[in-house]
Amino acid sequence: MKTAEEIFEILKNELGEIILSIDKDTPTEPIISVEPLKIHIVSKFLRDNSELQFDSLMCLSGVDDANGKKVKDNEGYDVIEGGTLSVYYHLYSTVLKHKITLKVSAPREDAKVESVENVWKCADWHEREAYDMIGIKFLNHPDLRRILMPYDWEENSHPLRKDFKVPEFYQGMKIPY
Amino acid sequence: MGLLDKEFSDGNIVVANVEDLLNWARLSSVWQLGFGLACCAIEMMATSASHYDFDRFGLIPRNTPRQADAIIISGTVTLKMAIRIKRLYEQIPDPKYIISMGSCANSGGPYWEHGYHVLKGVDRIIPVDVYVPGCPPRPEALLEGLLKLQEKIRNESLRKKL
Amino acid sequence: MKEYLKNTWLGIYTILVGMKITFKHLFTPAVTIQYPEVKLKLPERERNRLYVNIDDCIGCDQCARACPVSCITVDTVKSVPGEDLGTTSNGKKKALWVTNFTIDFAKCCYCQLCVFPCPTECIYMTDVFEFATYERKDLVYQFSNLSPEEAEQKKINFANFQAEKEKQKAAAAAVPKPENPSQPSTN
Amino acid sequence: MALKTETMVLNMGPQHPSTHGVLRLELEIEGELIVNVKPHLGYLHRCFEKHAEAMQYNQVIPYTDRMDYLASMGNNFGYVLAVEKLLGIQVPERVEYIRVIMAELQRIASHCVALGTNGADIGALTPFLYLFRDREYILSIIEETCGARMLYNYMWVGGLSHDIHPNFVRRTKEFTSYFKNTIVELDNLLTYNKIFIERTANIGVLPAETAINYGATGPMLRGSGIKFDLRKDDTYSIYNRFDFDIPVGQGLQGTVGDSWDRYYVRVREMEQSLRIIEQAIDQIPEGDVHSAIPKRIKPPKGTVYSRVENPRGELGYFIISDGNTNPFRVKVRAPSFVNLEILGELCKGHLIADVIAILGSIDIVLGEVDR
Repeated sequence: MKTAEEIFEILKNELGEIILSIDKDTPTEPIISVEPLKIHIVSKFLRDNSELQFDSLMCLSGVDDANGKKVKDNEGYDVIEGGTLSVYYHLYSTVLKHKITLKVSAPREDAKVESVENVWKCADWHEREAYDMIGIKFLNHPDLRRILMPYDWEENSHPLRKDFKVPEFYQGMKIPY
Repeated sequence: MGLLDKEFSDGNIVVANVEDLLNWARLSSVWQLGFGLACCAIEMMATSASHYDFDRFGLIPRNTPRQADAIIISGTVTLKMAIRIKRLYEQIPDPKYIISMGSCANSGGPYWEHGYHVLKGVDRIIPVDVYVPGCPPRPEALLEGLLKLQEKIRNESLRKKL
Repeated sequence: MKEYLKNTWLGIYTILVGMKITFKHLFTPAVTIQYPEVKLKLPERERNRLYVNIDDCIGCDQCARACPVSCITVDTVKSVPGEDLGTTSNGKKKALWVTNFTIDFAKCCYCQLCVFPCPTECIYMTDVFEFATYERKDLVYQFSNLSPEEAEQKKINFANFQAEKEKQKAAAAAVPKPENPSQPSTN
Repeated sequence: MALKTETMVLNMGPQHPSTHGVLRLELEIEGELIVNVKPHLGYLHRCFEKHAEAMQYNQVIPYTDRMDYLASMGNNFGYVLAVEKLLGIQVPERVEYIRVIMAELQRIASHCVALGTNGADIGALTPFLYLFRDREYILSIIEETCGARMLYNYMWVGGLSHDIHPNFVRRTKEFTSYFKNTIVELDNLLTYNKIFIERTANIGVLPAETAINYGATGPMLRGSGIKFDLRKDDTYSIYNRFDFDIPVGQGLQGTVGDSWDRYYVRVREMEQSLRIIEQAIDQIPEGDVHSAIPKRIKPPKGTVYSRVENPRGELGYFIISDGNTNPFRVKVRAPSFVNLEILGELCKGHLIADVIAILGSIDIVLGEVDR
């Protein structure tokens, strides 16, 4: 059983630059920020280190931070430019019973995050969902397709982005009420 | 049935319109295509189970559309599913009846406003005969919808579907 | 071979055990409710079709704002002085004509969130659940007791009153005042 | 023996009598043996997360009902706990007790459907009818209190929508004593039925290692012999006050972690739920269930991940608040979504008919898988 600060110290000592910071201001659990393209190294370390043993990934959530600039596109709709998309990893150790939250942020225009599918198998569908809903590309994912939306849904249209625009028609069916 | 009591008064001959007879046969054995979509499907299961038992009305779930007369659209129709529902509907031989069960099937229900993946009412793809309101409708409400459908079939004429 | 026979015997035996249970249930009273003839008594907190007692409605729009589905539409027109709308049963003074109070039961999710904020308790859930229809538009219920013509009349009344007020204001503004000579009233 | 034939692709669902909703499976088969299973989801994707962003905190609750529609109470419970954690509210004792009782009643009702349909898929229709009869009993108890049969919107942030009905305690007691009989009946009728055992024992064996790596939770994980229950291991609400066991799969009829074990764990879990209810029902303290409900829910900036043990496993809510009245992002970690992922692994090498048995024992609710 370790607190988030202790885990952060261990990670910082072992992995150095990859671990960016720890955010202790959140009302519940602290969040450790990690370099997006190195997350698989961190996860493997967290799983295999005998002091940590994070053997289960509780949840993986993609989030549109919507912290960019709001601009009008040529049709007059608000779109967000710049800013980041984030992925939160909630880990739990069934052996040592401690939790930790990791966060990676990638630029909105070209969000690429390394996949952790080969560390925790359950990340597979979670990552597909994050790709489908937010549009984060997971590098080295074996099968990165849409999962909830139809396969032939518009390219680059990711519903949970804050600037998502509902298309008028899908296969001849009117979508808006 | 109302149809037979009148005609039995003298003699053992039942006189009936072909129309009435056909309608009577149709309404007493509305075989439904057994498939559930969402929350309402559980209420549909509850209706078919011991407490409400819709077999009493001749409503028997069939597993293939080719043997069915009716579909109960029990739940949210999403865009992905709408294509399948249309296909299932087309496989049902005529005459076919649709009961739209619950708010979601009626008009998208709670999802009508922000549901980017929800079809706002199943009547956008297939014609609906009876709308059963409720979210989900009580089993009794579904049975009432079924009785309404039977009423509709009873008044049908051979020339055109009402 | 022995295993096979044993399994067969076990299969038959366990089925017989099950049969015994189902046989016992032959003599328990049936639970089926013979629906159209027998109707279950519903508990008093039953949440089914909403009802609006429009006489008590003050047109405050609280229910429409509480609704997660936005299936309630309330349109109101302010009354003009001289019109008496009466009071609600708990003594609140009414000041708005409710020209339109529709609930779309094809969208409603029967969550009861609209019932709690109502200050006059005029919107509540009833135990009526049998209202299946042949047409979807029949599921949109109008609770306002004003006919469309009356509602139109109220709107015109209010517009007239507003115009009258404008005129008076303009007239008041037109009278030159030494301190504040030209301040046209904008509303 | 060395004859290699082409594999065949068989489509199952979305309209299929025993897929538990609108799941589509693409089965790659070699003769009768499954080579590969490819699930296709999204046929019930109802945009919950988008809705949650557009609603106020208390308006999200009716939508949480509609995710796992067999266990609405559990869904409400998880959501309100998460928001309360974010707000830092302490709810009254009475509310805690009623919530626990409701969640446990719901767990029994949910398992009734799970077990009933599991049996019905394999061909035993009678237990389905009996279990639905008893589920109606629970629903009528809950309906008396909160007015709805399935989708309750009962638990609110900081309290409950209604106080319990005066009859509630009496009827719940009646139910607990009555339902024990049903469990015995179910055991005789289905659990130890030789045919049922033949269909489920040694089918779809899930080893403990794989289960954890895949993130399986709930009866799925416990069926594999791991004693892990959030009510005990990461306790929330007032579950630490009650005395109950965590049933695990022991491989009584086959290997540990097979379909029968998962079924068996559910049956035994119903007994434990009854135990919790029996302990809690007598201790409900007096009090007001509305006193802690905030007038306006406006949590501070921050994130929260809160999880509860739903009938299907760990239901987690990840809520990001940006200090507004609407949540900024709500992500649901649905147990069925994660549990279903293992299906491909479990089905490999089994017969086509076993897919149904395995799917029934995973007990998915598509509303939750697709949200």
